[in-house]
Amino acid sequence: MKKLINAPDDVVTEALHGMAAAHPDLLTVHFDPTYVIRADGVPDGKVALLSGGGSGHEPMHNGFVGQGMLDGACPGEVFTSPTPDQMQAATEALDAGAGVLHIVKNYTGDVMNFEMAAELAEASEVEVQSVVVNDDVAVEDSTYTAGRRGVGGTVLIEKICGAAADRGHTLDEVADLARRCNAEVRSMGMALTSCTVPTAGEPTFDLGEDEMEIGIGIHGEPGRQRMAVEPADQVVERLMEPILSDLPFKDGDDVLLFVNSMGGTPLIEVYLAYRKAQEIAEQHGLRVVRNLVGPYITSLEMAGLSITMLRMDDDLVDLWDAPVHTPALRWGV
Amino acid sequence: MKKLINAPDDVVTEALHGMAAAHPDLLTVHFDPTYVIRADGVPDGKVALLSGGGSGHEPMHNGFVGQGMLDGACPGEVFTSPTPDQMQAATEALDAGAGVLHIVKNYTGDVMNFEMAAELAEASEVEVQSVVVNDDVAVEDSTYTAGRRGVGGTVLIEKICGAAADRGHTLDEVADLARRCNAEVRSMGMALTSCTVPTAGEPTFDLGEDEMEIGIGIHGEPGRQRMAVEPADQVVERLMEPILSDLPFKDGDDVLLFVNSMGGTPLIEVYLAYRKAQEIAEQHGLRVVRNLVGPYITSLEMAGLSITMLRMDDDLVDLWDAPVHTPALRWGV
Amino acid sequence: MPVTAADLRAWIRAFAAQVAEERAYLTKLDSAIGDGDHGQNLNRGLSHAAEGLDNGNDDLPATMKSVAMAMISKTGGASGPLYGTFFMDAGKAVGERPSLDVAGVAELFRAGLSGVQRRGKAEPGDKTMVDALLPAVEALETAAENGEALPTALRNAKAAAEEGMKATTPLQARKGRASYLGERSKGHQDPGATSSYYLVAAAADTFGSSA
Amino acid sequence: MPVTAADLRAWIRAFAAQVAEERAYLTKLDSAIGDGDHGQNLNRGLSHAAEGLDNGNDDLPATMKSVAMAMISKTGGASGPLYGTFFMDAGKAVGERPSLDVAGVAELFRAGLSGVQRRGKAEPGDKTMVDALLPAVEALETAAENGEALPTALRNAKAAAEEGMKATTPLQARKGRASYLGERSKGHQDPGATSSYYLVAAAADTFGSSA
Ligand SMILES: Nc1ncnc2c1ncn2[C@@H]1O[C@H](COP(=O)(O)OP(=O)(O)O)[C@@H](O)[C@H]1O
Ligand SMILES: Nc1ncnc2c1ncn2[C@@H]1O[C@H](COP(=O)(O)OP(=O)(O)O)[C@@H](O)[C@H]1O
Ligand SMILES: [Mg+2]
Ligand SMILES: [Mg+2]
Ligand SMILES: [Mg+2]
Ligand SMILES: [Mg+2]
Repeated sequence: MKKLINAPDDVVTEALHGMAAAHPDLLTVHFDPTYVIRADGVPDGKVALLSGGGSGHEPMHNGFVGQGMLDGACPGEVFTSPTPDQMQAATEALDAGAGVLHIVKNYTGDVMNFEMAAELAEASEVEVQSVVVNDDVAVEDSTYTAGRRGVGGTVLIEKICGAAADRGHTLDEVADLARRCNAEVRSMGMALTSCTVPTAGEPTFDLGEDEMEIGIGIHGEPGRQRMAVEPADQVVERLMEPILSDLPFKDGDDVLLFVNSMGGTPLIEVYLAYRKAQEIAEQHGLRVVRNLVGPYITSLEMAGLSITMLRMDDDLVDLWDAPVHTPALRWGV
Repeated sequence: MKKLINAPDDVVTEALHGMAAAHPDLLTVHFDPTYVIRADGVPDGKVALLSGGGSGHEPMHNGFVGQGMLDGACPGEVFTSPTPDQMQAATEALDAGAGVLHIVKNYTGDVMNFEMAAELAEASEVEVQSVVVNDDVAVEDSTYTAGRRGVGGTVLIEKICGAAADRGHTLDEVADLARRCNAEVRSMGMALTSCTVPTAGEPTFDLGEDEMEIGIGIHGEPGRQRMAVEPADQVVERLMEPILSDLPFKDGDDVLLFVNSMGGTPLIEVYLAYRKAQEIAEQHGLRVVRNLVGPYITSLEMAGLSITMLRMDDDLVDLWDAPVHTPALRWGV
Repeated sequence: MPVTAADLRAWIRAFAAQVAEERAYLTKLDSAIGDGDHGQNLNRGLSHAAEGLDNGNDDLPATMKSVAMAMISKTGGASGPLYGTFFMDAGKAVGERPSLDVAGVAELFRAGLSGVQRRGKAEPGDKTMVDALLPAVEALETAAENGEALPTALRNAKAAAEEGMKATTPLQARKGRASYLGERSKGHQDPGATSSYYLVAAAADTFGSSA
Repeated sequence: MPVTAADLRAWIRAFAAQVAEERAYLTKLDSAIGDGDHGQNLNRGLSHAAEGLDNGNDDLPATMKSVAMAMISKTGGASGPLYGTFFMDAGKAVGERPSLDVAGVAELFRAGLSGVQRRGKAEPGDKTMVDALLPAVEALETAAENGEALPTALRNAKAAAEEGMKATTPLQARKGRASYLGERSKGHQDPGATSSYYLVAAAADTFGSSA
């Protein structure tokens, strides 16, 4: 294992100290229990947005805390859901009288821990709603699985709902918006290499020099298919096809196209893939009205790519364009 | 070699098509000769900033084209200086009557190609000044070398000079500012893994599972020392020490601290390293008044880190804070 | 001899020690069909739980609650809420009794298992910790009905849990992260079923010997 | 027989063919002490240069200029401007002559070398292409003084370039990217000196045989 770390058990804490040091104007990091909240406080009467999940997906979620996106985030250990006490403390710290929306990625651990946190919130009288994001078409959505994972769509939902909360929408409205976006977004990912969890010290899975995994998650979970490496254009086709057909996206739809690096894949390759993804979307009759290109929801140093498409309407475009000021996404401010 | 590419010879062109597709509002990409210029055109009478160099360092330089930073960039093949005809065409396209500043990283190829372009510009009557950036303390600056390489400092100089040009400074003033910044900035990098040039197909150098290279450049050039991997904090000390002592930075100095991923190192590790870098800077009596954390000047998928420190004054802080709107850096807009 | 709060503490310590020892193995199992953190997760939760026992009192439900809270707040992942709920519900079930006989131990495990199922909605055969816990609970209940002594009851439970754990190998996962793999989850032993076997085994080794 | 524009074209084609064949080898040499692109760079420039020769005329300087422009605009890196300047200055030196004798060929190479040195400021012993070119130029000049025939002159030049190329191995680089390595640049043959040897060898193989 080759990483720029000290003790494997200290990775998350030390990285959080780094974030706190780098962005004191944007973030305040609390320890024990660990959570990150915006430094400027939640405006009175604004619905607060809280997300969280295992670490190792940076910049998600801590990097999306700030004005116009998340108000707080609970980082767990690497690839390990945070715990209810973190969520509970963050929820109480964030409530500005209008309630707190929990944005949860659909993983058994995340869902159960947020569920317990919501139970604790009931006792504390903070109004909480939870939205579960499950946009990963690589997983069959059936009773035979834990259901689809929450992946790239989470980033888009956090941005869009952050804007809605900023505009004074109520907790119910923001929660509805999150669910509406979740219904309109689909993702699919692949990996060229595995990642290595620092405390495990070894790659989560082994891939031959000529192999790739299609349909991976963001925790180094193996994917749904292992196969020979293909040229990038074919890989992009493999990711786009199930996305397009699942919703399905229709001729004439407006979309936001998000091509994401899993961490180890450099930007030159992400743009190369974006080129093909947009081409396919356009061939399909879609209009790519907005896009996002880069490492936003990663899996440590894993080399690979995910593609996310969200069907847009004028409202969503307007919310997407609204000002945002976080360590990882910033415009209009 | 595992990469998300098609034919190795098409990597640069296809990635540029991706950039053009993703950022039509910001960039216009010309081919044959290849150059990237801001989509909104250079305001009349504004000094234009042009940089360029081999590709493989994304987002540098194309990702820094837009308002308040570069007006144009000439991308070469991967790790290969672009050619004078590209620079010449871009220079002519950019001149808005106030001349064009060439920002050149100090590599033999870049310097000679930009030199030839400047010779061509003389014939065409566009006023051109060239500034050579050489901030890499890993290289001895002596007649026994090609001189220090231009690395992380380039990003900071492009931002700061872009702001000055935006404020209407003359070509001479902007060139002077660039030279002044260059005199006040120092960088040092290291690698945990090599990168692989697509057309070469094999890693440029081999590093054992327990080895790292200290003092690497951004082209997979081996560094000045190969040694056993150390904990991140020690690695950061190894990078900071020569930076601090070279200028030297003095007790009470204000600085901008830039911790950069070489591409394959994920953000969690970059923040972890930032924590230590800022700690060392502060122990040295420095005040970190601004920072930049993330992958901004990379070396394909190389895992590693570079640290850059620029001594700041109020003017530089003000220019740093000025609005910028490019694919990779954006604020105030 | 019936099971006291001191025995419960010994049980948790033994479970924690076993997980600490097998941490790498549990993580390896989780790397194959999950995300490679089960050993770390449980070890983190249990070492905190074991620490919390040092200032332990002789109150059974309080002991169980302190373990539950440590598991919930320090483990994370799927196993944190599941084991946390196990101990929470187990503690509630044993109520204010000063000690437990075989039937009491069976009740404890049944309540814990019900908690796991309430929280995680897994059925037997879904390739989860339930597949190790359920056979153990059934063995304990049978032993209680038959009036077996505690050591025998727990020996049976341990054997049943081990068998249940091993029987997860050919199963296709239908819950948790391993379910994403579909068919490819077959042929690997479930990490959670493995740690649940350790939980039962630790009870057998501590209550069994103290009895 | 003196060297004509047709011979120059054959020379460039032979040089291009050799570089295409040894592309991976040149890149491997460049990976050791540079950035692993010398083979690609030269191959890109020379294949364009060779293409441009197809609509060639019989004008010596025009031929050289078209090669120079292709090298400058298609090669990139350090070698693009260096070889570009070589051909540019070589073309100027041969002027409007219809063909070249031994002295003319020596002048061509001397002018090219001077261009390389003007552009790159390298001295002999800096571990660059100069180290292969200079001995070749000197061999040609000696041959011209001694009134040797063209094949002999070029054979000598080729042998001298080869020796110069090999002699770069123990040197510490003082110019170009390899100089960053300091002491560690020793023990590797310089890629640019290697391609410059091919340049001389191609002349020997084409002008030599045409003579
Ligand atoms: N719904 C569930 N019900 C019961 N047990 C489950 C459930 N989901 C997962 N598990 C158990 O949790 C184990 C994984 O735990 P762990 O690795 O700590 O969590 P995570 O999957 O969040 O990384 C699995 O091996 C399985 O036995
Ligand atoms: N200043 C110089 N003068 C002469 N030759 C040089 C000089 N700098 C570099 N070279 C030659 O260029 C070669 C490298 O060329 P190439 O790999 O194409 O360019 P780059 O170093 O830009 O990647 C070196 O092996 C060396 O022979
Ligand atoms: Mg986990
Ligand atoms: Mg090069
Ligand atoms: Mg796990
Ligand atoms: Mg090179």
